[in-house]
Amino acid sequence: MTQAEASTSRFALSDTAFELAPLRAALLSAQAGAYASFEGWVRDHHAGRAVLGLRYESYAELALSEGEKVLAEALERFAVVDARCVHRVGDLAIGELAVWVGVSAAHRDAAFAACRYIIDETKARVPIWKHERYADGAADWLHPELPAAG
Amino acid sequence: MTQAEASTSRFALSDTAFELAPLRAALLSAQAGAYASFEGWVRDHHAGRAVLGLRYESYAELALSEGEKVLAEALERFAVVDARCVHRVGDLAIGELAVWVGVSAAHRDAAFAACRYIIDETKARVPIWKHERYADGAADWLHPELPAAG
Amino acid sequence: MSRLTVLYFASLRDAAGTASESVEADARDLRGLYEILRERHGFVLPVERLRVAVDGAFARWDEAPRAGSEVAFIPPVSGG
Amino acid sequence: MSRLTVLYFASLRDAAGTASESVEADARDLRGLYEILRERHGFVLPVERLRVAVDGAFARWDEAPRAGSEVAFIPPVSGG
Repeated sequence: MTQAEASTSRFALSDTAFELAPLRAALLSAQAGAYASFEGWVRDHHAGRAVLGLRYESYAELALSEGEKVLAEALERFAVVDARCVHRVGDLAIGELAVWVGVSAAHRDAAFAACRYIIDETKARVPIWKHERYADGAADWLHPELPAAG
Repeated sequence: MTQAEASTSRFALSDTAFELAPLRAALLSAQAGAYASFEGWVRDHHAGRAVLGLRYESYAELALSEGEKVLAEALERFAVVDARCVHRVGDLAIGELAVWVGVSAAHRDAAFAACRYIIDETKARVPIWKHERYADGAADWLHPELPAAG
Repeated sequence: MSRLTVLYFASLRDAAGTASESVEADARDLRGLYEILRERHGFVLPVERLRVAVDGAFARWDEAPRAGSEVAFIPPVSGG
Repeated sequence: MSRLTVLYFASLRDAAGTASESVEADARDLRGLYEILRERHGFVLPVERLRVAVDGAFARWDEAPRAGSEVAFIPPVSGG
């Protein structure tokens, strides 16, 4: 993700670790009294199995357009000032940041609701897949029957 | 707020601007897959009036104990890993950070719910008062009939 | 009669012109103490909109004032 | 018969052993195309659990395969 891409789109994919401070700063606004954010971190366990690390793969073209759609829907449904989402792709270690959502709004109801909407819809619709490596030597693509609870 | 205070208590008051990165970093955990945070920023308007800036005053002794109680309740009610809250006191300009809440959890339901609980209860119960200065020259303490919507 | 310290915050402090004062509390309970001080300082807020704390912990309005204690009247809060 | 490109992701790519291939699509619709490729590569996922995209946009399973288009079969996603 380059700075230019970040400034022209609300949803981005990043194949390297990214800084949160500039993403948050881009949402600062004198009209906004509330800011809600969500981060997904790589956990050391999943469904009872010890996880060593994971890889995210995306269908980038469709992920970017579907992600933008999710953000546009959030801006339309909730009284927010602005919102952004960045999702990592590639190899991630335990504890690494996998996804970040930030929303600014006049009031906290809208900030929380939009933030929740964006992470829920991103997990449910945006073509990104998680490949987990387990401590027992196995590795698997996650293709949940229903959107993941994490 | 000193580092020592921050590490031994979950709720803190700060009479100067504070850095978010170390607060967030203190909540990082290999067991946590979700992190929700909320920030309150000083808005340029309130109830239709232009706001120039504000001051937060607290009854520090009671604010700290009541704030800790709110955080302890959140940890008991929701399946979270850890949670923190820092509230500014003193003079703040438009756009400045007034309050920060951070919550880490295995799953996002608990992270969002606990984050919301902490900011709602803090606004409703912790003895901190906002004094707003308006563009029309007036200034007022806010003593809401009901907890503020912001 | 018991001498105690009263703390004022926010609009109560502005109205009282002081953040704290030492008072002779000749009231049966904390509610009565507030009514006396409300009349003295012209506080606008009725007791129903306040909470009361004694020595740094929330207390009940029907508690008797204790000599040497620190009583705080807590106007509706507006943090966040 | 129309020649088009098929993209595979995640477990479908592992099963197919390739991220994309050029195929002769002699199927009436995209559902039929998937069933042919499922049999060829031994895909485990039934069509009901997939979505389909054509040229970078979600499409309907009853659309006819278009020559020169890029068709992607989207397994259940697991981002976040």
